[in-house]
Amino acid sequence: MTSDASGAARPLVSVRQLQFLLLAGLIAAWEILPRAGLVPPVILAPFSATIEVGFTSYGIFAPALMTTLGEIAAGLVIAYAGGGIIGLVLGSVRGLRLTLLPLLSSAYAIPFVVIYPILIAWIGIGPQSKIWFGGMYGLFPMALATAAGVQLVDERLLLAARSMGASRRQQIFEVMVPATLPALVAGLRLGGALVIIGVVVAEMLASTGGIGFLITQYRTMFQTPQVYFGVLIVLVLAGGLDWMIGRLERWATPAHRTREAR
Amino acid sequence: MTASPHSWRIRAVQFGAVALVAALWEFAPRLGLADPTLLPPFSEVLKQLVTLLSEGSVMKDLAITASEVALAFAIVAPLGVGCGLLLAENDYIGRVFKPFFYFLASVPKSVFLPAFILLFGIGFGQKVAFGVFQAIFVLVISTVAAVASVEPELVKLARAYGASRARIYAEIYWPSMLPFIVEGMRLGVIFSITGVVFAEMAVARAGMGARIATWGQTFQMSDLYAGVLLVSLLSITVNEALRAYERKVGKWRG
Amino acid sequence: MARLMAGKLDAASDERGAAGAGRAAPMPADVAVEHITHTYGAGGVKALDDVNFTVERGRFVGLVGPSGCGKSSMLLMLAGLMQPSEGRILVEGTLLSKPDPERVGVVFQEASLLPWKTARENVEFPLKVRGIGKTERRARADAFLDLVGLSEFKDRLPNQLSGGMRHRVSIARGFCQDPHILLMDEPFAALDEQTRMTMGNELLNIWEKRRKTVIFVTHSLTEAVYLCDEVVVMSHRPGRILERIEIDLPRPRTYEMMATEKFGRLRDHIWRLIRKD
Amino acid sequence: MARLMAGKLDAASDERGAAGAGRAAPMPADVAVEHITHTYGAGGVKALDDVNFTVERGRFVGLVGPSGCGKSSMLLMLAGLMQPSEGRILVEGTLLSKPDPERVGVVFQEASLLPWKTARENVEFPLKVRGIGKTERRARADAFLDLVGLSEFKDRLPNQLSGGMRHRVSIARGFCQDPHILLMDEPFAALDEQTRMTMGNELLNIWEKRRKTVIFVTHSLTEAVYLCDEVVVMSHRPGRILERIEIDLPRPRTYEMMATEKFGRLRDHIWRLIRKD
Amino acid sequence: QNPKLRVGGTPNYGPVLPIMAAEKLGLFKKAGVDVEFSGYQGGSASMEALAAGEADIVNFIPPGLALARARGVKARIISAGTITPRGWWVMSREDSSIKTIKDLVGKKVGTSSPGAATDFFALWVESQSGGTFTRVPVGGSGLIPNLTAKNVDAVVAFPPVSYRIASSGLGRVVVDLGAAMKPNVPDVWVASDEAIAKKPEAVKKFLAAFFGAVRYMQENRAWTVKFIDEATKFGEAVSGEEFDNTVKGLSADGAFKQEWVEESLKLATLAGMKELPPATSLYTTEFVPVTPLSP
Ligand SMILES: Nc1ncnc2c1ncn2[C@@H]1O[C@H](COP(=O)(O)OP(=O)(O)OP(=O)(O)O)[C@@H](O)[C@H]1O
Ligand SMILES: Nc1ncnc2c1ncn2[C@@H]1O[C@H](COP(=O)(O)OP(=O)(O)OP(=O)(O)O)[C@@H](O)[C@H]1O
Ligand SMILES: [Mg+2]
Ligand SMILES: [Mg+2]
Repeated sequence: MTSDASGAARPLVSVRQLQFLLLAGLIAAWEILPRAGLVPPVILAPFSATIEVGFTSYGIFAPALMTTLGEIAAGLVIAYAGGGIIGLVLGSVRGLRLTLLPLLSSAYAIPFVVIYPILIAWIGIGPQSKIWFGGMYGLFPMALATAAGVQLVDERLLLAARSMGASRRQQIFEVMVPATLPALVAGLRLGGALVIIGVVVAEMLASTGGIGFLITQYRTMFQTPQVYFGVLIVLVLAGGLDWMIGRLERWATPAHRTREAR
Repeated sequence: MTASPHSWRIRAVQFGAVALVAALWEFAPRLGLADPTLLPPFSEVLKQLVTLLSEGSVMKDLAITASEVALAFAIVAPLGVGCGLLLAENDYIGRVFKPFFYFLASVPKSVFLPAFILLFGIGFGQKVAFGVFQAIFVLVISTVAAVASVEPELVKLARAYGASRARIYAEIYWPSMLPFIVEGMRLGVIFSITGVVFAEMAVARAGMGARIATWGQTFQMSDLYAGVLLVSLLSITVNEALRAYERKVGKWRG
Repeated sequence: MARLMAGKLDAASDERGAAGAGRAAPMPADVAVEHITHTYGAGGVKALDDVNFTVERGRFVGLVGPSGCGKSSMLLMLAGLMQPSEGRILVEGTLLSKPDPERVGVVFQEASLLPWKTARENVEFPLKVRGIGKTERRARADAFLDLVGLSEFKDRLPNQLSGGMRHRVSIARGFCQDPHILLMDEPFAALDEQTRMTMGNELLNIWEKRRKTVIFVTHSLTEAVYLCDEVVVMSHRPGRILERIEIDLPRPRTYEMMATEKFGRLRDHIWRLIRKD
Repeated sequence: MARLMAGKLDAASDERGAAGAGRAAPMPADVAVEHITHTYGAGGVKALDDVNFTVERGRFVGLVGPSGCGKSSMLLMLAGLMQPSEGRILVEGTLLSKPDPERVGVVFQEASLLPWKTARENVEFPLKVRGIGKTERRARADAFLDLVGLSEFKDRLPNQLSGGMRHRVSIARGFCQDPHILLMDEPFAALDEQTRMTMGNELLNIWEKRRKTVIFVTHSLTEAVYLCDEVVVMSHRPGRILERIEIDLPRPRTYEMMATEKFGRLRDHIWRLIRKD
Repeated sequence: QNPKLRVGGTPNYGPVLPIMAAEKLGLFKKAGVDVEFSGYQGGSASMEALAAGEADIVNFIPPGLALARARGVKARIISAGTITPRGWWVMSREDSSIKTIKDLVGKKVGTSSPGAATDFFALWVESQSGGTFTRVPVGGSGLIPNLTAKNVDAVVAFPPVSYRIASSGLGRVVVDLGAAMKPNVPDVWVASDEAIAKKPEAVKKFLAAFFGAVRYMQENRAWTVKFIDEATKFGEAVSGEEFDNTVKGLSADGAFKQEWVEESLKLATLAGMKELPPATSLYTTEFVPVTPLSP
């Protein structure tokens, strides 16, 4: 399958060009739709107004960004470390996989975000509640993706490693992690995305600071350009995280999985 | 591997774990470990749940939410997997669009609710559309990862037998990707439910989300927990169905 | 058992068999390999170097050579699964740009079974792909599973089979595909001598009855001489053709022939060719 | 090349070799298999049925039998990778409940290489697991890769190697692991006759120099007789032991011995045992 | 075929309840208008729907409307809902040392979300307290939990949450905004300019039915308490409070004065809004006073 793709004729526009065009189109639509009155300005603010607000409200957004960034960073640690370990262990130990994994994913099915304002009665309204909420929101997908990936590991390779005396740790890092890399990366992506969402939504629902707080505040006050500037910041955060994951992915992808090898 | 002799033990352990949580929930407020006004004992919530179930109007709301979720999932499952396949298989399209998907995945979808109201109104369609929007990213990311784990040797084999693209997807990709896709779908269901409920909470004429929002606002805790429990049961049911399917089809993994 | 099966297998129609009747008359080239050179990756290993040979319709041709000399690569190209860096391959007179399973079938060096399918489903797979109905393909798969001695293991998954059993499933699958030209990459390497002999004879059987062209990679020179009309000997990497040796032993072949001087001479000749290289 | 290597390989210390000096005196049982019966899954296939045998320290023992008779299963249990349904296995006098790579090493029937590691990294792996430093393990891995004729392919990934090459990497890895008891499951099946001979001699070399106990599964009876002190012949599934045949040919073995009458007689005896079964 | 109106408000919020009562009393049918009610979680959500053309009339607060109009939402006040924020109380825990407005200085006061009505009132209270305090948005459903869990020292509660807190002994009133504030219109009925222009008759019929229900409710305590209890399941006590405070305080004919609107708009100034539109641009008196329809 992959081999015919490489044989295809060179596309008319390069990937970068097309991405640029799309982005330009998107921004143009973003600018024109509200300006032309096709979309009410309380629903979508023109792009230029959004950017302008970003510059003028720099002093408000910068500290909020720092708050949010810190919360996300801490949330990522919880999600990645906790989720990765839980996923690897639950995925590789059959008994646990059969008993606990279903419970774990069922637990995730409870829409905690719906009762978040009540949850914070217990975990408090400070940054720690955002960190925990975001962390747990991202932990589950990370764990589930990792556990699913572990099932894709070739049993024979684990057998070979065990016969050579690989410890549990070595089995994980030498066999399971490389073998489950696509799954792990997906876990990092999903988990990371949900940590960001968890933190920002938590801020939106109940907090005194952070990008999410600003988004809600500006939204209830109909200051749409500010709302979209907040969204833009979240997009940039997401982009940054994705860039890092991409780097990590390229660095860690075993050569046999690269396109050329196929 | 099949209905193994261990399965009853697994069930027992799971049942035990659930019972433990229920017991904790029951006794924490009763023993003063948790504030009973914030966390009514489990039995009270259960009682409330039974009351709700006997109320026609709540059942109607539940039915509405369930049908919104069902439709959203019926749309998003093939759509998400299809997009994921396209992104993973077509190098060009993948390189162009993957970043867009990856970025949008991390944006809290609720900020787009007004746009959804503009595009789809405030009725059934908007809930479905928002449910789709919430879930599609998870599915796409899972599918892209699942494709990466398909054994190229087996694809080569199928090609040697002249298998069409569709056939290769059905016979090689699907079984290989299954644990991953099913995991993605499970998350997908959960996110469509969250999406639908969230959209209903913001604005609705009916639906469990609207109920839950009102119960929350007016501090009707037993109703609120019962409602959340009801929605959770809905998604756990779908979850278990998917899991059963995966177990059945994925037996070969042992 | 083999005799019993042969009847069943005949049931499936075969125009080719009917058409090419006499074996004696020289047949048109079924496979023509012209100036094939193949290098893996940019500036990577040169696996094959200007390889040329033709295989006439209905011939049983062996391909032998040291490990890593490019035999499997050659088969991949013959099956249309890989394009050569240089040169071209004609199959039945036409250029092969993609796999054509009705004409060319492969039994891969590794059993390559689909782990989620039972032995039977694996054997059925090429037929399923071709859109053949459930009952017919099941009947054919079962016949060939019998042939390779796995009737008891039809419903087992590959990971519940032994190494040799997996390869036998793969052989059955190749037979079941029933192409004009069958490419086999060390199909019997994982089998004990007894099973290997039986399988070899079954293969000859199918080949004779259904007038197939077979290209057969093997490491066993005895097997090569016993089975083939001609043995192509390849050199060390990058693979070139050292010699094509006509095996002019009468058909049908018998075990007793192995003890003949001629057999020994042919075997020895190939052995020396490879050793010298 | 082999001679050259032997020196290097000796460099690694080996108490066992120093301890067990004379080969003539009967050695204590290194491996004792007692009443092993194994059934896969509940009510599934019975793979082995009351198997008993012992292997003395330093012996080279062959294990032959029809495809699917339980040879690989036996090796898995000897390596502590699978627990038998009934019976017990003693290795160097103690019960083996989990893999002990210093004592028992396995070369699997399938090459089982880690696809993301180069040939060298794969060979190094057992040493890495044991915590041996980078330079030392690299030197040892390189020596063994030379030995199997893959010095040019050290930095290749498994999917860039031919089938036979992959198996050679796997053999090198087994050698590199350097256990007291080496279990080998058809290690040479994917190799051409020439390479197979060389590898066989290298194996004998290592075995003699470093006083290993080897249990060697093969389908080639010639190979079995050529290499082994004793051949254990197993029956059709469920595997039972048909006979244990002492190969009382002198050491070192030479190619010429293959032509002797005694060699032929031994080979024939085994062949008949298997055929009859 | 009756004209259709899409009406929105927060479900179970006292001033919105007459819509359900009118439905129950068959007043909309009698007036000849089809009313389709949607529940919104907050005022601004309903305003967004109005801007998107998905709602015709919503219940909202004047300062919010001022902000929305400044952002181009074409909508106007058509009638008053309540005069002075009755039932809007700043409350602290029963055992708390906070007893007067002055005690709030330096404390944490919970509101539902930034920019919501609770937030505006908190700002007003802060301006009267002689000092400053921290406003903490905890979500509408988080007001009681966070007060109980001591995450905040006081909350700005709206009816009927305020009655629930009081009747269940979870807290007591520190400031009764209904008594403390000058007359203003804490909630009003807002219609889109389009609805005003294109279906004034329907709007009129809606208001007639709505205020008919208000009058009927105000005159029939027993019926109303039972009705509230059935609709909201708050229990007799809270429903009674709801009647005595909220329902009794509802405007009987929707009429309002410009000063009241201006008084409300001051809240927007407190929130930092600089260029307020003149109060006159925010309303139309075309529909008031309403002649209520009797069931
Ligand atoms: N994981 C498994 N589950 C169920 N049955 C199995 C499993 N592994 C092996 N078997 C069965 O056990 C028997 C012995 O298998 P084993 O792999 O030990 O044979 P073998 O002697 O190594 O054969 P070969 O020479 O073909 O490799 C076979 O009949 C096989 O079907
Ligand atoms: N995907 C690949 N990428 C790079 N090199 C490859 C690849 N596949 C094979 N090679 C190289 O091409 C040469 C020929 O390989 P091939 O598999 O055709 O050998 P072979 O004759 O089948 O050997 P064997 O008998 O060991 O199976 C080898 O040197 C191998 O290293
Ligand atoms: Mg090969
Ligand atoms: Mg085996």
